[in-house]
Parts: sequence; C-alpha cells; structure tokens
Amino acid sequence: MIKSHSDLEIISLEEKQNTAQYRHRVMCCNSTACLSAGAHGVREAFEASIKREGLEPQVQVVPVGCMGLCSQGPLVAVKSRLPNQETGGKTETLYHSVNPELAETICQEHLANGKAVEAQVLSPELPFFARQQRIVLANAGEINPERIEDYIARGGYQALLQALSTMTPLEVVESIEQSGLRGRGGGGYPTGKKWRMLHEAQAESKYVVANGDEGDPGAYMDRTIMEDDPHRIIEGMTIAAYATGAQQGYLYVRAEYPVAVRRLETAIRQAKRQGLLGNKILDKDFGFSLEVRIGAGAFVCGEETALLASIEGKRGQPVLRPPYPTQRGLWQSPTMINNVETFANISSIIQKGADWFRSIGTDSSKGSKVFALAGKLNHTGLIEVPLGITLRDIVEDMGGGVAKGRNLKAVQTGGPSGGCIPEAYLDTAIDYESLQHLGSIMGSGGFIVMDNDDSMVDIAKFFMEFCRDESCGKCLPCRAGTVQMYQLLDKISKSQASLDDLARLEDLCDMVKHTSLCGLGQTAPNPVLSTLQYFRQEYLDLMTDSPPQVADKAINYEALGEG
Amino acid sequence: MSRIKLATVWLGGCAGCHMSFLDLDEWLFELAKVAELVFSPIADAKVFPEGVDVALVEGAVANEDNLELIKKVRERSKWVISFGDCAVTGNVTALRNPLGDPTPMLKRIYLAANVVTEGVPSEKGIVPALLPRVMPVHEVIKVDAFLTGCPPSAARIQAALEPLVKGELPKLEGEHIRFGQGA
Amino acid sequence: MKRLVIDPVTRIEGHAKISLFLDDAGKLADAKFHVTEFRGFEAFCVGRPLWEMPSLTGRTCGICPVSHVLAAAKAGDEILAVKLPETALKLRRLMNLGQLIQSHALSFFHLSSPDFLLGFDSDPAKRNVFGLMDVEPELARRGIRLRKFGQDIIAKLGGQKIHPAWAVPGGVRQGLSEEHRLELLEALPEAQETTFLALELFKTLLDKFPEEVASFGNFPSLFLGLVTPEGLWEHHDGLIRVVDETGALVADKLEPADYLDYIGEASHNHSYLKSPYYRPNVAEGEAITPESAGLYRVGPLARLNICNRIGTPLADKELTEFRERFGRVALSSFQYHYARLIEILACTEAVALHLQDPKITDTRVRAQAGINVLRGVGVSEAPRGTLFHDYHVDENGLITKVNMIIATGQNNLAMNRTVKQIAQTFIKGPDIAEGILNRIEAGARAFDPCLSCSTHAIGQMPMQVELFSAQGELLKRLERN
Amino acid sequence: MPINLNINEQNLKAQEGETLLTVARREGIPLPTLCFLEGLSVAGSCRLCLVEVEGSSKLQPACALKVTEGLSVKTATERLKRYRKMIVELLFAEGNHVCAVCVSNGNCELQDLAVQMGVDHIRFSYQFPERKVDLSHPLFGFDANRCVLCTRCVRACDEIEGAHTWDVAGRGQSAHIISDMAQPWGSATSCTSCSKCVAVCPVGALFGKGVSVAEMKHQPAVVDFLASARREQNWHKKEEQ
Repeated sequence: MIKSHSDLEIISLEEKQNTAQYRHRVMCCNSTACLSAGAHGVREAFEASIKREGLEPQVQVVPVGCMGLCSQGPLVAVKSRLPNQETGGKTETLYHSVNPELAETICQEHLANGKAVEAQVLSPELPFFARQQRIVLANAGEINPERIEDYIARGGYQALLQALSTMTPLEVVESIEQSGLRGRGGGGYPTGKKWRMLHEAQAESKYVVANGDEGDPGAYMDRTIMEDDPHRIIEGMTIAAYATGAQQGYLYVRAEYPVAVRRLETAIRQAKRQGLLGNKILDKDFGFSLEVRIGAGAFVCGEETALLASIEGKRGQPVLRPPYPTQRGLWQSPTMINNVETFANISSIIQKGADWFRSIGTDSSKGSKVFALAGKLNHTGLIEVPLGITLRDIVEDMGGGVAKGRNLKAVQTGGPSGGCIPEAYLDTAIDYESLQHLGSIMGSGGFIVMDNDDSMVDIAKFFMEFCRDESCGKCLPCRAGTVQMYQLLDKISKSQASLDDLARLEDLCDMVKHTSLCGLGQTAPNPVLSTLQYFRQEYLDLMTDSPPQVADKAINYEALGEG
Repeated sequence: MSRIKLATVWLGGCAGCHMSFLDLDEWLFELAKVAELVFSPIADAKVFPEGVDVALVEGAVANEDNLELIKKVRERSKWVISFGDCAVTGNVTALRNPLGDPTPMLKRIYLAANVVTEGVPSEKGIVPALLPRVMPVHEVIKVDAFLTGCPPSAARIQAALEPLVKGELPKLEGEHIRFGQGA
Repeated sequence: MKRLVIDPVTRIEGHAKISLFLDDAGKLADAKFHVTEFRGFEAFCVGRPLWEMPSLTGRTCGICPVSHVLAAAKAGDEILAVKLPETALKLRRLMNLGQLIQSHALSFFHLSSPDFLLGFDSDPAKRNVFGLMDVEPELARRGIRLRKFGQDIIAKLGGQKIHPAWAVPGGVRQGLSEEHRLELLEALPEAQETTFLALELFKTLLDKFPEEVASFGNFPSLFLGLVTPEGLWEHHDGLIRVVDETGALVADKLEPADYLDYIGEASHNHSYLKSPYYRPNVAEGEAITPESAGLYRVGPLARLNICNRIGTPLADKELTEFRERFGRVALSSFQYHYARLIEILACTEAVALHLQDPKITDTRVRAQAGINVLRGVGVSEAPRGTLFHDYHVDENGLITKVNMIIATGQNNLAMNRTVKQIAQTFIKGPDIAEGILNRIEAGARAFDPCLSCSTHAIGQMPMQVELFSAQGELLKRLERN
Repeated sequence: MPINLNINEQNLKAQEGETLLTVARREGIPLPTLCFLEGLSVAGSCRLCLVEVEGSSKLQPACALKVTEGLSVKTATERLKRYRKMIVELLFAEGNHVCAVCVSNGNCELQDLAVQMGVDHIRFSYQFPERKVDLSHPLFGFDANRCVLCTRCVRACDEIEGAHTWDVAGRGQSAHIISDMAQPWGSATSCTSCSKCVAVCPVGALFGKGVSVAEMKHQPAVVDFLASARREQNWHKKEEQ
C-alpha cells in the first residue's frame, strides 16, 4: 500500500534498478497497428535469438505501446544503458519495418556487438518525431502498460499525491481553470469550468465519467492512451474526483477496444492494491472507486447524455439538455464527463503547474492535441503536437508531404462531424476557433489528407453513410434526414442528380443541422456543407439535365418466360 | 373565348379519380364550355396530342408503358397535374414496393399450381414490363400542381379545375389537400 | 403475316391493346385482346388485417369499388362466422343496387352510347361523352343524372361516392337515415323514367346495326352467375348456376365457396389478365383458347340468360320481350347493352322495395366477433359479373393468402373471341378504316370490361393497333387520329 | 411569481416553471407537436415545436423550454415553417403511410400536420420499408408501417400504467417499437391490456382489433386525465364536476 511520497520513491527506485541491470532494453511496439503488421512475431524472434545468443542477462525485451509512426511499423526501439561508440553515441535507436529476420540481425549486430543496423534506423531528427510535444503520450512506447511500477518509475501518481497532500479541492479546480485546458473530445468546452460546476453542485453522490467511446472512423487517439498508459487516465480521474467531490467514477469504453478494456481493468486492480483507488487513498480521508463500463459500439454513445443512459443500462440515446449532466446526470446525480485525453492531461498540469501548460498553444487553445494522421501522406500515424502548429507543418513537414508526388487537395479534420479544409488555408494555425472558422472542427483529432484523385462528393458520402448508420433514431431530422442526404449524395456521385436534387440536399443540410436533438445530427451535414463551400464545382460537374430514374429500367422478364 | 385543351391520363391506378371526375355530373356541361377534352380514357384519341394546356394524370408510374406515356405527356403539356393519391404518393399502387422486386410476386400469381399457364405474361411490345418500383409521378417528371385524395372528391376536382381553365395554377390548401380523403 | 395492334383500347375501364393478325392476303387470321396492367393485390394484401380488406381491395377498382367492398366484407363474415343483422344485409344489397345502376349507366351513356348515337364511323375526336353532350344534351344530362342516382345511393350509405369505407366483416358501419331514405325515394321516379327512355331508344337502334348484332361476340357459350335458390335473378347472394346456349342447366345450386372445383384459371403470355374457364368442360392438360369449351360469359347478359325470371314486374315485362326477340338465351354480346338497361330497371324496382322496407332504417347493422374460421369466400354479382374474393387468415386475422376471380376476367376468353369475330366480319383487306377498328373496340366495350379490377393482379386497358410482318416484325403502329 | 415574456412580439405573463408550450397553448398561439402529450414526460424528439429564442443561435423545443423572465421567442418564422414542413414530409417518406386504407384516415395527427403545413406532396424519396403487422394481441393491433416513433406508447405504458411493455429497438432508420423482448404483443406477459398505448397513438399504428379503415379514433387525453387525477387525488372527470 502506497501511503506517502517515500512509498512511491521506493517502487520507482526498485523499478529503475531492475532496468539498470540490463545493457539493452528492446522495446517492441505492441499496439494494434504494429501487431497487425506482425509485431508479435518480431517480439518472439527477439526473445528466441537473444536466448540463442546467450544475451538474456544483458537484454530485456519489453512490450510497449504506440510509438506513433504506424505507417512504418512494426517499430522497435533499443535503449542502451550507456552511450556507446558503435551507435554513434546515442542511447536510443529506433528501427522501422522490423520483421523476424531483421530482429535476428539486430540481435546479432546491435545487441551483441553494439553496432546499429543503420539501414533500418529512423532518425530522431525526423520531423515526425522531432516536432511532437508529448504530454498525454509521454509514456506511450516507453512503458509496459500492464505494470504499474513502470508508470510509477516515470513519475506516475506523484501528481495525485501532490494534490491530495498539498492542495484543497478548490485549488485543484482553480489550477485546471488556470491551465486553460479544454475538452479534447471535440467540443472544446473549458475543462476547469466543468470541474467547478461539479465541485459546486450540492448532492449526496456525484460522479466523474471518462468518455472512451471513441467512434470516429479512423480515429485511435483515445484507444492508444487507454491501451498504452491506463494509469495516466486513472490518476487524472482520481484527481478530478478529489477536486469535485465525486465518490464514484466510470470509464466508458467501447466493446471494440478489448485490449483497452483489459489493460484498464488490470490497471484499476493494481491501483486498488496499491491504495491508489478505494477507501482512504494514499492514506488520506478520501475515497474513490472506478469501474469500466463497456459500450456496445454505438457512435451516438459518445454523446454525453446517451453515454450516461448507456451506463445506467438504458438504450443509448441522447436526452434533451438542459438539465445538463453536471446538474442531473447519472441516476439523477451531478455528473461530469471528460474525454480520456482530457483526463490524461491532468497529472502533468498538477505536477508542472498551470503556467507551464498555458505556455503551450495559442491564446484560446492551450496545450497539445493528439491527431491521427491518415490518407495520402508519406508518414501516417499518431502525433501529439502543440496547438498553434499550422496545418501545413503537419502535412508537409511531419507527414512528409503528399505521397507519390501528387498534389494536396484538402485536409479533413474532425471526422464525421468535421469538414474539409482546402489547400489555400493550410497556413492556418490549429486551434478550436480557427478550424471552426474554416467550417470544420477540431473534433477528437481525425486528420485525413486528400489528393487530387479524391472525390469530395465521395468523402461527403462516406461520412454521411457513417452518420446514417450511427443515428440512434430518436429524433426525426437525424433519423430520416441522414437517409435522404445519403441517397442524394449517392445519386450525385453517380451523375444521376439534377440541380433540384442539389438544392434539396442543401435544404436538408440546413434543416438537419438546426433541428437535430444532439450533436450527431447537428454536425452530420458538416462534411457536405464544407465540401460544398470549397468544392461546389465538383458537385456541379456531376449534375445532369435529364436524370435517369432509379427505376428507369424495367425488370427483365427473360428468365420468367417459361412456365 | 377559346377553350383550353384538357387531357386526362390514366397510369397505374384504379380509375377512381376518373370516376370522381365524372361525378362532376352536370358541372361537366359548364366544363365543356371552357375546356375541350383532347385525350382521355373516356375519349377515342390514341395518341397524346401536342399543345395540351392541362393534363390531369391519375395513377402512379408502374410499368414501361406508363413511363413512356408520362414522358410524352410532360413534353406535350403546359401543365401536368398529379391527380389523386396514386399519382401524388404512389398510394395503393405502390403497396407492392415494400415487397421488393416484383418477380416472385409475378411467379406466384401466374405460375400458381392451379393455373393453366404459358408462364409470366411477357410478350414483347404488348405486355409492358413492370418497373422494379412504383413511383409517384413527380419522381419521374416535373409536376406543376398536386391534387390529393383517394379519390379527390368532385368538389375538390372542381376547385382545382376552376383556376386551371382560367389559366391559373390552383392553390389548394386546408382540407382540400388532405391525403387519403376526398373532401 | 401482319399484325395490327389497337393501342390503347379506349372508352373501356382499363388499359388494354388488341392485336389483329392478317395473313399475306390481308385477311384476318387471328385477334387477341391484351390487358397491360398488373397491380399485385393478391401479393400485397398478404400480411394485412382482415378488417382492412374491404377498403383495400375496394381500391382494385374505382369504377365498381362497391363490388369489392361487398365481396371482401362477405368473405370477412365467413371468417368471423357471424350471422348478419337483417338490416345490414338489406343495406348491403341496396348499395350493390346503387353500384349496378351507376356502373351500367356509365357503361351505356358515358362510354358506349357515342357509338350508337353518333355512329361507329363518326369523328373519333367527338365520339365521346362530351360529344354526346354537344349533340344530345338532354339525353346526356339524363344519363349523367341516372349515374348520379346510383352514386348517391352509395354516398348516402357509405359517406362518399367512390371507395366508401362502409361494409365491414360482420355488417356495415352505419345505417340509412330517414332523411336520406326520403331523398332517394324522391329521386327514384326520374331514374326509372330515364331507364325507360334509354330502353326504348336502344330498341329503335337495334335495327340500325344488324351486322354488329350478328358479329359482336355472337357465338354459343356457357353463361354463369348467381341466382336465388328459386332460380330468380340475383345480384348479391344466392347460388351459382351455369347454363348452355339453349338455356339448359349445365350446373345448378353450386356453392360459391367451392368455386375452385368448377372454375380454373389460365394465364397467357400476351396478357396480364388471367382467363378463368369452366373446369368440367376442359380435359386435364388441355390448352385454354378462346375456342375452348370451357369458355363462359358472366355479367348482365349472363344473369338474364341464367335466371328463370327477374322477380319484379317492370323488369320481367322487359325480360319477356327480350326473350321474344332473341330466344331463351341471347347469344350476341351486343345485347349486353340491352341486358344492362333491363338490369337498371330491375335495380330501380329493387331499390324502391328496399327503401319502402320499414326495417331499412334500423340501426342494428353490425355483428361483432373474432376470428372463428380460417378461410372465407365472398361472392357477389358485380356489374360486370360474378366476383369471388377468397381469403385465408391466420388465427389473429392476418391475411395469409388471397385469391380473387374478377368478373371481367371471366369474360376474357369471350372478349378474345369477340374481337376476332368482329375483325373477321368487317376486315376485307389490308386497308382498314378507323370505324372498323372502333367496332372491334366496341366489341370489347359491350362487355364493359373493367380491367382495373380484373387486373387486381392486373389493371387497365386503352387500345392500340400495330402491323407486324409475317416474321412478327413490327411494321407500323396504327393510331387513329 | 408571474414573469414577463414575449412571444411573436406580444408581451405576455406566465408563471415561473411553465414551459413555453403551455404558455403558447393557453394564449392560443399555434405550435405543432407530435411526440408531446400532456400527462407524459417530455421526449423532445419530433422537433416540430422548435422555436427561435432571442439571443441564442440554437432552436429550442417549446415543450421543454422553461420560460424565464425576459424570454423572447418567435414561433412561426419562415425558417421554422420551412423546417416543420420538411419534418412532416420526412415522416411520410420514411414509413408506409397509405392514408386511403389506414384505420385512422381522417383521425390522424400526421395527416392533420400535413394539412397544417401545406404538404400536398412529398419532395423526398419514399423508403418503402418492409414492416409487419402484429395482430397477436386479442384486443389490439400494431402496424409498424404507420409508426412515427413518437414513443408516446412507450411512455404511457411505462409512466402511467407502469408496465413498460413497449420499448424501442434498433437504431437510425431501423429503429422500431417492440413489445417485451421483441416478442409478439400477444405473448408479452408484461402487457396489462389497459389500452393506454392505443389511446395515445397519434396515427394508425396502434388500433383496436376489428376496426376497419377510418374507424379508429384515439383518445390521447386519457393520460392527462390519469396523470392529473393521481396528482390531485381527484378521479372525477372535469365535466362531471
């Protein structure tokens, strides 16, 4: 049971000593992207050849989380105790595209002889890595997420201890307010403001909820945090509970993330055992319990009120607001919901201070944001960058430019609720307001790059299909509107639509946006509206004067002729 | 005063709207003073003529013949009016749509065990093939006004015809537009 | 071989074409009557509640919706296994009489009389009810008012003229008010007067059209329809009787519900309209053609031919005269028109009797019950002939199977044979005058075919003529204006 | 405490805690509704009663909007009318609403809404979904073809009767009403056959068994009576007092 600073220190020291026994620490990416590229076989190959070479006492093989550059996985980092000559004085070497054969070579040359396999080494100078600022992903790829000791060795739970022993709950709330942290789920609502509302709410029971129902197609920021650094979220939530007076918390994770669920559950068990959850946390007069709740994979359950309904065991669909969850949430009690990425920022803010956090980002948007780079880029994967970085920096520098020498056409941000930003606006510095101004949103961090081969109508259609399938069906505009909008987009994409159809589509976008009950419906038209705003001609080019009717062709009787 | 050229067209429907038109009874004499019936199932023209002023179209678009005729009607008429619920909504004629492709239905009806059969009727150029989906008229062509009802009552038809014979599009509202009813 | 298609056949209640096949010498080799609409009622009624069937199947036809409403309600009665309140039965009969009157008036005045009064060869642009209104305004007005009388009976009972939602399994939804009864009684004399006028007019016309009388479907055949247990003319209940061309009973007192035992159905490649036939006259596996011994006719002519007498004095007097003219059984389909007028007269007499019946305004008009039997057959005489609705339901009352045999379908073989007979009579060579084509259409018109309902599976009919080469290639499409 | 508010540039007084819809109805200001029913909880899902609130970019449902001092709203702007008409059209397009052969023809709130909105045809494409009729209950029937998912039946059954026989299954365009665990209504053991769901249905989806076309007349006011009778412990019908 950890009760004090020194207890934490002991664990940390033991862990560091344990690591220091080894000359090399081979960190094999064990995240979903690399696993699907064969990372499991790579790790086995390392273990086998280390055994064969008799290097077991000198080399530790560790499964770690995502290192980011998923397009070049499986990634393996070799960390050495001492800088040695053969690797050019570096203590860390990162290999890309590792396969079992390469693992064997690395073992024989690098681990045994201290000579890096240069051809497969990624430079840490690569802008993809160099320009990142890792706060929430600080431990991803560094620690074994299934060991609390690893987390503690990297300063974990220090912030909780600090908050509990040196700050009043109100001071914690104020610190978060001062930091300028905003909700990372997409809305960008000031986190401190939410915390204060729950803090001030008078009720017998209060709840904090982490939203890990990441549903945007292609997004895996939250999954990565949950899989790679579960304790960071738990620590953030526990601090939040202390600050707001909540006694119970829920981690809402979608069922499609079984690894995240397993690691969070393991982490909760470990934290409980260490007295970091439960009654009398860190021997203080403060208790907090945490449970994982598994969502059945409905996109709409990312919406606050639908998520709460789902936790209560009800049909996951939104309800009218007000009352807001901080007034009446879970089981009618005040409830605060933050995205897991938001919670992952907390421990760093407490440890390093609000001012440190405020120093990162733009006037209105502080800190860093994780983006999932995808689409027609040379380098794709997960990055965490300071807010205020320009779109162009991400695309051209970090992403290595558009693949195959094609021209960039647009960047889609914000997933199904977002929009397409054309090349002309690439110098925009990213923050919540600037993206909104361009007709898109920050969202949860989707970042898809499109080149001239991509059809904007198809993009809009893809996201509309997604929204149609994910509509919960409660309110009519979203339930029926998305169906009609999808059909019109389909008709347009097949050159079967008239200008009347286009006008009808725009009418529907306007109506669905303004009349839908929740965010899903209100933002569903965004991909259409933003592509129409910047790429209207592309739609017009697909128009036809005499649209063929869906049922223009009669059925074929040939097969029916004979009795 | 010259009379307007009036046509009535019957696509996939039950003829109830045409019967309701005949329920105008003696007002038909008034109508005859201002309108000339140039094409109708109750008249003998075989080809839809050019220069029609007003075409009342009963029924939904259900087969190849309907499709061919309605396109001709649109080309040759100044105003096309969807006449009755089948034309406006698909109504009962479109009740087959939720069943999907009509092929199994045709087979069931024409290849039934107790039927002496030559197969599903399909003589080319004679028996028009069904469209996979019955469509209201405005899904196929532009429609200028809508006259709802199953059927629209004679009074409702008269309310629509009165402006039409004067060269104005009708503006029906209130109970005059209720689906499914004729009032 | 050349083929001529009349498309669309006009002034009939439906969508149809007629094909004429001419041999190389230009003489008629064959003729076919095609029905070109399909609607699928038998399919989409499945899964619907029994109680909605009258209104739903009523939509098979806007001309005689009442016939379907009544047949559907009767099938429903069978399934509920209820005995109808006496007044409900009387009211249903009254509505059917209104239906016969309006439909017959429509057929005679609005659709066919332009042929008789303006001439088969007159200007096709004027040969319609509007042309008649121009030339014979008084007669046209009377015809319109006679139809209106029939429609008013329907509206005063069912609330609206077309597609009244009124007859239901177990009875009817509302009775007849005293006020409406009096209004109808008041209108009755004029209706009867118009009927007499039309009858007298038609008798004078008969002599003008000897060739038409001789060729409009003039052939021996069976006739089928309902008669009362005593053998009198019947339009709603009763039992099935079949007679031959001499009037001899071929079958009598057949249970309508057993119709599948004696009526078969054939389907042809050239038409959506199936062809029912009299099963006992056809061998197993035999092809069904217009020459088949299974051909029978239904409708006004059949009803007059099968009954012993009508049972009301004025109509019986007319029937006697009719039989004096044409024998015990009239064979020419041209006389459908005549029969129709006699039936209108019979209907007006029957309407009078009903309206004077003290029980007609009774308000006990509906029996309530649940599903008691899983199949019901409702049979009624529609204006165009005997109508069968056959429903199967599940224990909850959801329709599981529907079969409908519709009056006009039963005349399908006869109509095919009729158009061929007319074509053979009038076509002398490759140059065919418009008036001849009109006569061919008029042959179909005599049956007053209602295709919109006969194509429950199927639908409507206007007429078209196409010329085909011997190889079956389309040479030209004849269009008459 | 009476408060002041402004509806369509008309100054009005109301009680704190009242909803805008209550005030508008009392003042005779027309506002279309479908999912709302006096006596049931507020769903706010049909979106027909949305109004424009001064100082807010978001439209608010009048059924849920609590009036506050100085509230200023517009209930019938051109934009709102346009949206409402589209909503009604979309409702027609998503189900199989064949008014002519519906048990509620002439007694239907959806049909009434179409008349109010001036809907004389549907601009959106009909979906023609394949849906079923459930006649397994001895007294009532449910025709999913006509259901508009207002969930009045669900709420009446849960909140007034306490049986919770009805609920919603599926999502988006596949969302549909089910009884018990998607069993036929007739085998739903929770159903007390109280008929409240039938009474509150705005369309012909729920009906008494044995009614034919145009015969079904619903009695939605029954839940308001029950709710207020329980609240006030007064079971006399108002007109009988």
